[in-house]
Formats: sequence, C-alpha cells, structure tokens
Amino acid sequence: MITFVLHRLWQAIVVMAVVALLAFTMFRFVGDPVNQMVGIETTPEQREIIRESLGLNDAVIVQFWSFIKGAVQFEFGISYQWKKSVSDMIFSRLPATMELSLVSAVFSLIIAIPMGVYTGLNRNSVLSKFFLSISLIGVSLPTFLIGILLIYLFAVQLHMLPSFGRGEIVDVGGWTTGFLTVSGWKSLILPAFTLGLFQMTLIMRLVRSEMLEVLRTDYIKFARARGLPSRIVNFGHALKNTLIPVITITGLQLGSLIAFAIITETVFQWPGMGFLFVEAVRDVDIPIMSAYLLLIAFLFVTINLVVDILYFVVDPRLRVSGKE
Amino acid sequence: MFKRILLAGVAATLMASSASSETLKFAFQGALKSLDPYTLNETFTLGTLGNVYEGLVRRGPDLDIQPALATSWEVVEPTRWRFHLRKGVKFHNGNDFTADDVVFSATRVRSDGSDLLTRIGKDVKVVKVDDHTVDFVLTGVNPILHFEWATWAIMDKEWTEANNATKVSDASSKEENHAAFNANGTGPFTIQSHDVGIKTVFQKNDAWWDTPQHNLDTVEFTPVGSDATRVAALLSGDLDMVYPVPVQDLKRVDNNADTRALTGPELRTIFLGMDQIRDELIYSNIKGKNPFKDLRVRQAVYHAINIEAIKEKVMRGLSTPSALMISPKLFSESDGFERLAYDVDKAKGLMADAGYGDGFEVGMDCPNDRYVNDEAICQAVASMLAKVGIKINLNAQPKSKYFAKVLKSGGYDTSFYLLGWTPGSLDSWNVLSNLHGCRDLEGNGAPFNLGGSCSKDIDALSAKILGENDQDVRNALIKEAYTISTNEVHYVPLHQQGLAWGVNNNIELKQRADNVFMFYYVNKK
Amino acid sequence: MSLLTIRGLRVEYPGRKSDFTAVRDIDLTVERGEIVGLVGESGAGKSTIGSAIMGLLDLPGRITEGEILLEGERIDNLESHQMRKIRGNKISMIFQDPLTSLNPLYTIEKQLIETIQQHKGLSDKKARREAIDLLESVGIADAENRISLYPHQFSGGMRQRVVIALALCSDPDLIIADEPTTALDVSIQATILELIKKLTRERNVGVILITHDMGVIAETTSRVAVMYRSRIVETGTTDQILGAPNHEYTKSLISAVPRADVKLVRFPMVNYIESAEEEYKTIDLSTHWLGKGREDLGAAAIKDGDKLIEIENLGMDFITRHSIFPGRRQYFTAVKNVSFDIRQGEVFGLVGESGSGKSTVARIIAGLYKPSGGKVMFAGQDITSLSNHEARQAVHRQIQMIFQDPYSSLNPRMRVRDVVAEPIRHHKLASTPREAMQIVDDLLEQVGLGAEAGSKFPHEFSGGQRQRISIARALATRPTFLICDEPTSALDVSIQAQVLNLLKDLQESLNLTILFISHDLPVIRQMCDRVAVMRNGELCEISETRKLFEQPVHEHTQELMRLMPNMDHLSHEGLQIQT
Amino acid sequence: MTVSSNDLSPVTQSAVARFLDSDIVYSFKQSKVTIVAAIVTLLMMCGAFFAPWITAQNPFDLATLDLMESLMPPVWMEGGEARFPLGTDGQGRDIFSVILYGSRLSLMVGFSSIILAGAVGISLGILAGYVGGRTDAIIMRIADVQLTFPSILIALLIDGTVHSLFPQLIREDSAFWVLVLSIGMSFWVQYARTVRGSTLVERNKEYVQAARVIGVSTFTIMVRHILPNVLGPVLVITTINLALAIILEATLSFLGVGIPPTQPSLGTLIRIGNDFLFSGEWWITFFPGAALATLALSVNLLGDWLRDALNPKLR
Repeated sequence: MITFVLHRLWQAIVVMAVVALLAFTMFRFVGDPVNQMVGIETTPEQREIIRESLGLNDAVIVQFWSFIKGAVQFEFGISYQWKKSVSDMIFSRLPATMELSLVSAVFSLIIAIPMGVYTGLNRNSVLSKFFLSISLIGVSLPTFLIGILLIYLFAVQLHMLPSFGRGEIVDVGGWTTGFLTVSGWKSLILPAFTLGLFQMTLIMRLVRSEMLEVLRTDYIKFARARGLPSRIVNFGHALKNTLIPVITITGLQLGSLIAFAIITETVFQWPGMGFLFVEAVRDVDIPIMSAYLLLIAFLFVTINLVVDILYFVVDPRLRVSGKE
Repeated sequence: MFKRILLAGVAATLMASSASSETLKFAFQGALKSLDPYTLNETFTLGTLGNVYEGLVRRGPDLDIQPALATSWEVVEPTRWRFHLRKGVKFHNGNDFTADDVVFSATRVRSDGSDLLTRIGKDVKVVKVDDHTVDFVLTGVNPILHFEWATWAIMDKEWTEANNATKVSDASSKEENHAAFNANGTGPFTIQSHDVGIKTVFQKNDAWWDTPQHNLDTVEFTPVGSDATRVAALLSGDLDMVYPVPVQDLKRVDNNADTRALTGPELRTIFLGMDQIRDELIYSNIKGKNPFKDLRVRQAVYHAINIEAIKEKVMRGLSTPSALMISPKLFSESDGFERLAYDVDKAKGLMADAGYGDGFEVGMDCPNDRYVNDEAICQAVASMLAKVGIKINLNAQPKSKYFAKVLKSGGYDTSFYLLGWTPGSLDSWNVLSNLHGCRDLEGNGAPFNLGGSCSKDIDALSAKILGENDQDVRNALIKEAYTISTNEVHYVPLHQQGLAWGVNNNIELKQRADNVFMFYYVNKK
Repeated sequence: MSLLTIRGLRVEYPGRKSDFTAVRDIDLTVERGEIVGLVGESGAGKSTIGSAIMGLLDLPGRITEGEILLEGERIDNLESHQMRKIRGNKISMIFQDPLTSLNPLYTIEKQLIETIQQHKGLSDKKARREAIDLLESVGIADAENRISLYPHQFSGGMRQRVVIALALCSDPDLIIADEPTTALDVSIQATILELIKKLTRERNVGVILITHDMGVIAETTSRVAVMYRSRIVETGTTDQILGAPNHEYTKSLISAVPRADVKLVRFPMVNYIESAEEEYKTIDLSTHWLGKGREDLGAAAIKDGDKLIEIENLGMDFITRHSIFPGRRQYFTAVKNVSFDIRQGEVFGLVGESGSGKSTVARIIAGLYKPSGGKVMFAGQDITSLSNHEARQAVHRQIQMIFQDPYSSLNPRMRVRDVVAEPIRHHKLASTPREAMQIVDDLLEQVGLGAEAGSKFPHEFSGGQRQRISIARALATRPTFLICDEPTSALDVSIQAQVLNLLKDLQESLNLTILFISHDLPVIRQMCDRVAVMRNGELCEISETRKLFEQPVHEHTQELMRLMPNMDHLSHEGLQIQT
Repeated sequence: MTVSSNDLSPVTQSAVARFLDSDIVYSFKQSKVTIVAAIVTLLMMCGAFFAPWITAQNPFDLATLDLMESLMPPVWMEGGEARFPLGTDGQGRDIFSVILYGSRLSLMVGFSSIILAGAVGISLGILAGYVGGRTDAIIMRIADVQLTFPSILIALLIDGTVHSLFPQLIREDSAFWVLVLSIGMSFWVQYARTVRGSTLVERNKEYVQAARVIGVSTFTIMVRHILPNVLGPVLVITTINLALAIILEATLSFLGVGIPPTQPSLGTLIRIGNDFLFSGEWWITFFPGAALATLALSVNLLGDWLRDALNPKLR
C-alpha cells in the first residue's frame, strides 16, 4: 500500500507541475493587468513603466522561473490588485470556501444516499419516480438561477434568511468559522443548498444505479437465500458495495464542488476563494489566479489521494493481495 | 504570516462583538482596493477614504468648496497661494497636524507611483511658512488650483515614515505597504478593521475637530458586486444603504415599505466617440477611407440617436440628456447649447450626401460593467444606427478588457466607442484638455481623445482658459471652445447618468452629485 | 411424508407480448438423505424450479399454478417475512459461481457469524466457534486462522466450500445446489461433489442438484429428473435414466454425451433437440473455391504426416507488476519450455486444467502473443519473428482460430455476412465484392446455417449457431491449420455433439490440421488423434489418444483419468463405435 | 438465470419492424414521461431550427428593433400586444422570437461542444484502453490534469486567452467558438474515461482476438470493431452532457464570458433578464428561464430513460 501511495504521490506531483506550467502559460495571455491597477487618468507612458517594473516585459522563461521558485515556497508574490500577499489572501478566504463546500457535500450526501437507496430498492414506486423527477431539477436549472430564486424567496419575500455574506464569524486560531454563530449557520443554508443541489442529484442517481446493479449480484441473492433480513442485505451488504463508485465520484465531485463554488460565491457574495478568483479574472490579477489554480490542483490531487486510500479502507481486495 | 492571520482574526472577533445599534451597513458594487489615499484615482476609493482622511479643503453636500484642514487661503501673489492651517487638529494616532505634514503629503502625492500626480503641478514649490501656514508657489497662474484638493488627503509625516510607507503603495510595488492596509487620517472616522475585498469597518473618531452631524458609532462596508444581490440585501433589510441601485429596480426599492430610492443627476457625461484620425477605420467594411472623417456622417450618427427613448426605456427616466460634454452643473452657460434633433430621415439624407447611402459596418467598443446600463445603451444605439444604415458590430466587454483595448498605448484600438467622463476638478478645462486636445496617430497629445478629433482653435482656447482668472471671460472662452466642438461633432454626447442610491427608511443622509457617500451626514433612527 | 413435494408447478414471466412460461406441470419429490438430480439444457427451466422453491424468483416471475410443500406445509404462498424464516433455516442454496457468491467486502467470519446469529441467536463467541467448526467440516484446514480472511484470499474451490458452509449454517433440511461445480476444475469438482455426498449422508439432508453435466449426475445423484423445454419429461433412478432411458429426448441427450471409454465414428443425429441440424448442402470441394485454392498456399509441399507445426522450447512470461526498473518487475510464467509437433492432417489435442497454459500456447501460435522464449515453426518457417508484413499476413491467412465463448467471439454490431467476409476482404481473397458474397453464402451453407443467415446479427442466433458462424469465418481464409480453443465448452451437450460433428466433417473434407484444446477428456477422446497433457505451463505427456486413455504414463494424467466421472454404464443405444 | 424468448422463437423481420419491436421502443412507449419529454425536445429543436420561418421578428437584426417597443408585458397583461405574445425585453425584442433564436444558439453550442468533446474523448479513450501501457498512463494523466481545471475555470481562461491573443476579434464572432472549445474541452474526460472502460472490456472479447488472428491492423480493429461496441454508454453521456452543456453555456454567460447580448443565447437572455427580476418585468427572465429548464429537463429525462433502456442488466 505504501508503494501505491508513493506512486500516486509521484503522479500527483507530476500533475501539479503540469498544472503550474499550464496555469503560468495561460495567464500570460489573459489580459493586461496594468489597466486594472490605475485610474483612468494614468497616461500610457506611466502604464508602460508599471508594466516594466512588474516584470511583465521580461522573457517568459525568466517569469516562469521566478513563479516556480515562489510557488515551491508557497509564495506567490503580492496581488496586483490588492497589494497584499497572495498566500495571505488565499488563506483568509480558504475557510469560507471550505466550510461552504463541506456543508454542501455533507448535506448532499445525507440527503442523496438514503434517497438513492430508496429509489434503488423501490424501483417502480411512485415516490421513487417522484424523487427521480425532482432530482432532475438539480441538473436542469443553472446554479445561479437557483441561487437568485432562493434569495428572492427566502431573503426578499420571507425575510427568513440573509441574502448574502457569511454572517458573524468567529476566529478560532486563525481559522474564521461561521459554525459557531446562529447568523453564521443561517447564512450558510442558502449557499450550501444551492451548491449541493447538483451534487445531490448526481450522487442520488449514482447510488440508485449502483444499488440496482449490486442487488442483482449473486452474493446479494445468496445473502437473501441464507435468510438474512432485508435490512442487513440492503443496508449492509448492498450499500457497502455501492460505496466504492460513490466514493470515486464524490471525490471527483469535491474538486468541482470547490470550483462550482465560484458561481455560488458570486451570487451570494460569499467571501471565499472562488469569489476572489472571479474578481481576479476580471481584474487580471495574475498572482491570485495562479495561486488559486495551483491550490485547486493541489486540493484535487489530495482528494484523489484520499479517495485512493479510502478504497483501501473499504475494499479488502486491494488491501491484501489475493492468493489464488 | 501566521501571526498576521491571527491578528486579523482577533480583529474580526472584536468586530463581531462590538456590533451596536448605531451601525450603518452599506454596500457598493466595487471594493475598497487600498487605504493609501494616493494609490488609486477613482471616485469610490477617494470618496470613501474622504471619511478617514481629509484634505486642506473639502466639498459640501452641494459640492461647494469648504475649508477643512485649511481654515482659509489667499492668493498672495498671482502665482503664490497661502493656506492657513487649522490648529489643534490631531491625527487618529494622536499626532498633531502641522505644516510639515502638508509639505510631506505634497511631496508624496507627486512621487513616483502616485495615481494623483495631477493634483499639484510637478514644478509647484511647497513652502512651510510656519507651523500652521503653507505657501504654494506656482509656475503660472491657476485659478482652479485647489479644485481637486478635496481628494488630496493630508497624511501624517511621522506615522508614514515610521511605518516605512513614504513610498506610495502603487501598482508596481512588490511588497505590502503599511499604508495600504492601515490609515491614520484626521477625518471623522477611523478604520477599525480592513479585511481586503470582504469588509471594512469604520469607527467614529471622537477626537474629530469638527462637530459631527451624524449619530453613527460604526460603519460596515461590504462590496457586493452582483446587482441583484445588492438590491436583495437592501430589500431584505440586511443592509441600510446600497449604491448604485440599477435604474430598473428603483421603483421596487421605492415601493418597498422599508426602503426608498434616492436619485439625482450625476456629474459624469456619457458620450459616443468616433475615430476621426486614421485614414481607414480598423473595424469597418469601408476600406481606403474613414467615414467618420466626414462631418456629415458624424452628424448622421448624432441625428439617429433617439436620446429620449434611451432616457425613458433604458435609463427609466434617470438621466439628463446632454448637449455638452460636461454636466450643466459644472458649466453655467450650458443652456445655450442644444442637441441635434432626433431625425432619422435627415440622418439618412446626410449619409447619402456623404456617399454612404447603402450604409457601412463599424465595430463598436462598449464596457458592460462600468456605467449605468452601459451595454444596454450601446445596444440601443446599435439598433438606432441600424435604421440609418450603419451596422454596428458590438463588442461589449468587462471594463478591464474594454479599457485595455481602447486605451492601448501607441494609438487607441477602437473605431467607435462609448465612454463616460467626469472632470476631476469639476471644471471644463479638464474636459477640453483631456478629451478635445489634438493628438497624433501614436497617441501623443490629449490622453483621452481616443478618436483623435482635432481643432487647433480649441487647443489655443484651452491654453488661454488655464491662465484666465476672470470667471466671465473664462466662461466665454469655454463656450467658444464647446461651440467649435459641437459644430464639428467631435463627440456625440448622450446624457449625464443619474445617481441611484437605495436607502433604508431609518437612515437620513445627503446625496452628493459626485456620487460620494459621506458618512458624517448620516443619521440612523 | 416427503421432505419436499412439488405438485403441478407452473411459473410464468409476464412479458410484453405474451406471458413466458418458464416451467409447467412440474411434479417432484425429494426425500431426506437423497440427492435428486435435475438435468437439462440451458433454458429448460431447471434454475427456475430452484428459485421458485426458495421464493426468490426474479421479478416479475410468479407461480401461477401448483404448490410446493416442505414437510407437508405449503411454502409457496407464504408472506415474505415467513419465507425468510424458512430460507436459510430449512432450505439453503448453493450457487454456481463461488467467485461471485460471497460479498467481497466482508470477511468469511462476518458473513458466517451474521448468518448463524440470524438463525440461532448465539453469542458472538459461540457463533464464531460454530463457524470454525463448519469450515472444518467442509474441509477447510486451519479454519481458526483463515476465518478472518476475505473471500478473494481463497481459491475457487475453497470459496465453494465456504459457500457450502454458509448454506449449512442453519442446519437446513433441504439444499438446492444450482450447478455447484460448473465453474470449477475437474479435480476440484470431484472433491466438492464428494463433500456434498458426504454431507447428505451425515446430516441426512435432501439435495436438489441442478446441472447440465451427465458426469455430475452419474457420480452424485440417486434419482434424476430430466427437463426439456420447461417440462420434466422423465424421472427415474440414476441407473435407469442413464442406462435405459425411456423418453426420446433423454435417449438423444444420452447419446450426445461424449464418452471416454469408446471412440465414436460420429455423434448420432440428435434431431429431437434442435431444429438447426438441417441437412446442409454439401459442396463439391474438388471444384469449389474452398478446396481448390488450397494448393497455391505454399502448404502443398507438406504431405500428410509431415510436421506442419514444430514448437521448440516455448516459454511465456506475463508481467504482473510493472516497473521502469527491470529488476523490480514481477512475472508470472504461463508457459515453460514446451515442445511438440503437429503433423499435417491430424487433430492434435491439448488438455489440461484451467491455468495450465494450454490457451497461451494456442494464442502464441495464432500470433496473439509474442513468446518470451522458444520458437514456433510453421511449414518450416519461424513465425514468431516475422518482420515482413507480407509474410506475416500470409501466415495469418493459413492459421485460423475458433474461440471458446460463442457470445463474445462475434462482433455484435456486425452482420453475420460481414463477420464472415472480413477475412476475405482483408486478405483480398476475392476479386469482386460479388464473388466475396458468393463465398460467404457458400461458407454459411457449408456450416449448416444457410445463406440467408448472413443478413442477421449475431444476437439472433443461439450459441451453437454462433460457433458455426465462427467456424465459417475461420474457414474463410482457406487455412491449412485451425486452432480450436475449447470450441464447445460453453455449449449444451447436444449442440456440442453437432458442432463436433461439423468440425470432424470439415477436417476430413478440407484435410485440415487442427489443434484442439479442451479440459474435457471425453471430448478429446472423440476428436483427437494425438494428445498432449499440460500442467502449470509444462508439458506432462504426449501420446496417441487411445494409448493415453488406456495407459496413461504421467501421474498427472493418471490423476485426471481417475477424477473423470465414471460413465461406463451410460446407454450405448444408437452409437456407431469406432474400433 | 435470465429468461429470454429469443433463443426459442427466431422470427425473421424487416429492420424497421425489428426496430419497432425492440425493447428500446417498447420501454419508450411504456413511459409516458419519456414520450412527453421527447415531444417537448423535438418541438423545441424544431422551433429553434425553423426559428426564421416561425417568428415574426428577427431579434438578431438590430434594424428591426424599436426601443420604444421595449419592456412590453405578455399579451394577456395590460399593455401587452398580440405582436409580442410573451412581451418584449429591454431592447424591444420579442421574447418569443428571441427564445427561439436563443435556443438555436444554445443548442448549437451544446451540440458542437459535445461533438468536440466526443471526438476527442472517444478517440483518446479507445486509444488508451486498447493500446494500454504508457499511452494509457499518459492519456489518463492528461485527463487528471484536465479534471483539475473545472469547466468554469477553463472557460474563463480560454475566453481571456483568446481575447488577448486576438484582440481584433469581435466578441460576436469569437464567443461561440470560445464556448464550444471551453465546454468541449471540459467534457472530453468523461467520454475518455467511459470509453476507456468499455474498451478494456471489449478488448478482451474474443471477436477482437479473432480479428487479430485474421491479421487486421490495430487501427482498423479500433475503428471497425471496438468503436461501434463502445457507443452505447457514449450515447447516454451525450444526452446528459447536452443538457449540461446548455446549462454550462448559461452559467458562463452569467459570468460574462458567454454569447454577447446582441445575439443572445438562452443563458445570455437569463443573465440580461436577471437585471429585471426585481423591477416587475418578470417575463424577460421567466420565459427564457422556463425554456432553458424545460429543454434541459426534457433532454435529461430522455437521457435517463436511455440509460435504463440501454442497460441490459436493468431490463
């Protein structure tokens, strides 16, 4: 297993390196940052001077080298736009995104798995069909529209939940959390629901189809033939076997969850990394963009690694090499 | 770095606990990018920092110039202005305000990296007369020297130097600058916390020299970029004040029981510009010549615009159609000017006369997140021009991309564009020199004359205006310049857009025509 | 009172057009201590009876008529929670594939204890003790330690023992064993059957043994019910059914069973079973393309009895762990130092258990694998190291192969005509498309399918018919050498007989040389002139077929012979025996 | 044991009759929801395709627009006019016409991008699955890298890159291809992974070995033998991805990198309409939103049904 993890780690590093290169190459082309950094009355000559001093006119290879040097030390320079250390900015935004993604992932799993199991077991029941149809809405409406509709309904019309932001946050050893205040939790509800809806649909359908497959296997039939009660067969034997693909997809989705948070964060003005990134793209704030992308890649490979390790936990066939 | 996070965290905790009843929560569409008052020449940044930092003068609710850190001033010689400084003023950290601070600030604002270089001419000498008197020695006569000084804040020399922030936190800096994240002004509010891009909390300055007209303890500012979210937050009561409110939502804000809309004319003039300098347009199907060089075509464009329709449908009545490139509030003789009438047939006739009876195609650049309904205006213009045979290929982009394109150095990369302009000095000379001055093909000359229209007469008038102290003579000269520009249709002015603020009914405030939000007029019930 | 009584059982699957009747008019009794065989070909409805007894019919199947009684009590109309008490408790079931019958994510221990506790409500400790005892009773040594392993850590045979142990957890009265040994090698099959017999005797349970294998029936059962097309056509003692069948179907079924003791000239026509065996048009091969073109293939120089294939020191290693460093790679040796010759015109058998390397040898000869060592000479030419494209194509044309699985050996998206025409087109053996089509039609006629079969897709054919298509495709290049890799092991016995007949006929009329691979010794006996026996990648023995069966030399061969089910008393009615 | 009546009753039928009699058609007829979804999808596609012939106004032709006719409510409300059954937007475009034209663009973006994604993904998937080894490893690592750039990021980056590389490009001309490229590039991985999985299964099937024994080249085997057999799951992904692509297009338009507003797609329409959500002109966003949701929902329902119908294990 250790060799396997080392192997994956090596692959992860390769992936990161490629992402770094791609990120760097692409960002050379996303636009001229200087116009975003100065007022309209700044003359073209002054702009050129700024460009020069930022090193934007250096040879690409020189720029890449300094980028890599910084990235390795987790130092991405300072934001063009905010004039603040990028790693500080990212770290200060990280908790918001993490809490949002976590809550929506948990939310979607908690709802999706039982619903998936139910629809898998009762394939033809009316309720199953209802669940399936309803869940399709999650993939048939764009996230931003859902978000806006929710704000309109729960904030503007009903005054029940806040329309934007994180509410009151508390600092716990450098990590700002909204988990400790009522307003923090209230602020989380709408964004987490918006963000989780798509995942929920996906996971529910996945669990359902995996359940359908697993329920047809011989070992489930054999478990029934041994007289085990349905509860044990369905939720023990069957569900556990459906978990492997569910883990894979959930893991992959977690990456896109963080990315999809871009939309949700924009709509709900959620002070997370995605929101920071959208602003950075708009302002051509290259250091932030690079750092964000590398962080996303890092999270992604980490999650992948965790998923791979989870396989070992769940699936004994991988844990102990078989002897035939 | 960890320590810094921790500090920020502690600040956040404090902030959370100290939220009291007299807290104003407001949002703007953009963020407060830097706390260094010289970093960015932009209305919101300078305006908001105006609650923390003060200049020698300030603008009142009606934009009248009032004494601030200077109690009075006089022109002792035509080229020597003397400012008498207010005594007993303390900076937020307790330091005394003296002439040294003024001299220091005058140097810093003109140093490399400052975005406010134009506030004081490069060759102006700043001389300390005594601790509370400062002289400005000019190289030429300038009756409007102090017009832009409300946005030139005085910084504390001692504090700035102690924090190693003498250099302006500018676009090219590669390390954090203390002044960008901390402020030490003399104004009615201090910065309690500044979480970049997320939230800035202002706190009442009890030691302020002036009598507060507000009853606030703290002010929380949050940038909310999405129009819908911003309006929703106001309607739901999460925020006390937001601006700008999209014009179409003003009715909704007014009809809502707890909120009201505050509107009024703004100073910014929105206009259309045309490339009149190139021999062939970059973005057009006409090759070998430039239709916009023909006055008749420019007139046709003007005649084709139904400004009243734009006002009614796009701006929902919240605009003042303008015949001039400056707001009537800033030029007293604007009444004498009239827009070219909306007349499609005449426009078609002019097109035919110019030899473009079959029309032509031209690409139009337009920002889509800069001015009120900018993109919708461009679309409306495009459809109006289509009716006289000018087919517009609209290239609407976010302002970052838009400005990068049209302001491209070494000649401006556009054929037809929409732009807005507020003279920083609130004076016509700024408009004439920036927008009307001649330039060459490479862009040397008037920096914001993207179309390159040129009239030597205007250049000459403009030079005279700068040196003229007599207000009536000055106005006559300005009028003459505007007449030339109007006759030659250098630009097609559209309108002054309206201010649109949304306010909770428990808030009393004063709305300034330059769209600056001053907390010290705010009273919360 | 019988342990199990089934009266007039009828099971239907409602379909979209009409209800499909899986079984009808089933009458069957099982007594304690006896093993009742339920034999028949696939689709006859054997498994449906098993599922119906367990109350585990696949939806939407249901019992529409008849009744099932366990010790006199009706169990076919019980509520599901009542049925659950009977399932596992009184009736247990053993499934065909031990690889898929166990939940891969749970240890053996967990699965056993869970089941024991369900039925007996013992404490964890006692249940564990009992589980270990059970494992030991089904012949798993060191059960104390091995109980905590996962299913994948056991071999197939061991897993089937675990499955049996699980089925015995609750001391059932009746065990339904659905093809319990089909997926297993002969040697393991024998021990599993022995175990079932022993348990039946010791525990006095009744067993229904569902199988298609006459050998299993002969070895294990005391009574047999023969099923044909959803009905039981004949029931009787095993001796009577095998030795003196009454029903026509049973007779033809028995006659189609390959014997190890005698060699038949041909399998008798088993018309009763499938309509496909129509008399096909025979083509005069001396004038037809198929026979005519063979001389110009370069094999003309080789006369009957000459060595066509010479295999020298063949070896094959598969990498089981990849690494960029050669030293860290791990290998599995599938074939080790194998040498033999195949003579022109003979059918050469290759026999062995799964994993013995016989298929690997075949694939190396066919050019699918490149051997790690040794060479393969075809007509005197080393074909493992051909660099020339032309030469390789020429060899590909002369060596063709028929695969084991009729369901995967034909591209489901291609029409039969295109399947058969592909080699002709590829090797440009026909001058016009029309000629190619004519050849395809002739080939399809020749294998007994008829030319009209060409316009259909493979899924419209049964397994036997598909093997015929494979044969037609293999013949389309006019090969001199044909490799048959277990060509009939997935087929029912009567279909197998037909396909084997066809292969024999073609071999004779086209003077083909065949390498015939099988794990089934009786089939080898019927088909081959000479046989090589393989084990663990090595060759044990090469011998004339008859000699091998009568006087095996190598001890592995002897072991295989010993394990072969004894079918001496099978009826010889209607057989033409070669002397 | 699976019971099938095929072995017992091989009846010869014509291809059409066989198709109409197939399980797929049967399961289609059985599901009312699917039939409705199919009809709705078909109607919307026809509407989009024949938009120039159906609509009274060409909303993409600026000369036909009149600003004074803007913001008119639907016909059944006070102030509505029969010319504009669903009202007009802020530029005087007939909402009904612009929805049809917009769907056309959305569908074109959707189809083009999944064709691109499919072409890239299927080729790489088959290659990875069939050739295996290092090729496989490299392709799958590329897929990993690709996955770390979620679609939205890709689109933002591609959009930025294209416009900086070709500043002369007018948005109207390039936006379409930027979207197709961005969406296509973010969807190919799914195709590649699925196809690779199926290829791994098919590769070991004996018909592939049979083709190799004949001497058929690797390329031909991949194209002629494997490709047709891995298309089943691809069809399902394609349906689902079409819906996803349409939604993604809308989302990107929301972020401002989509189709420009002079020739709006459904997504751009919703983004524009979003500005009118609070102001009472609900029809500007409601109808395009409803159209988008209906289209995506119908396509998703079809995909759902197809997934079940094509999965032999679930029959």
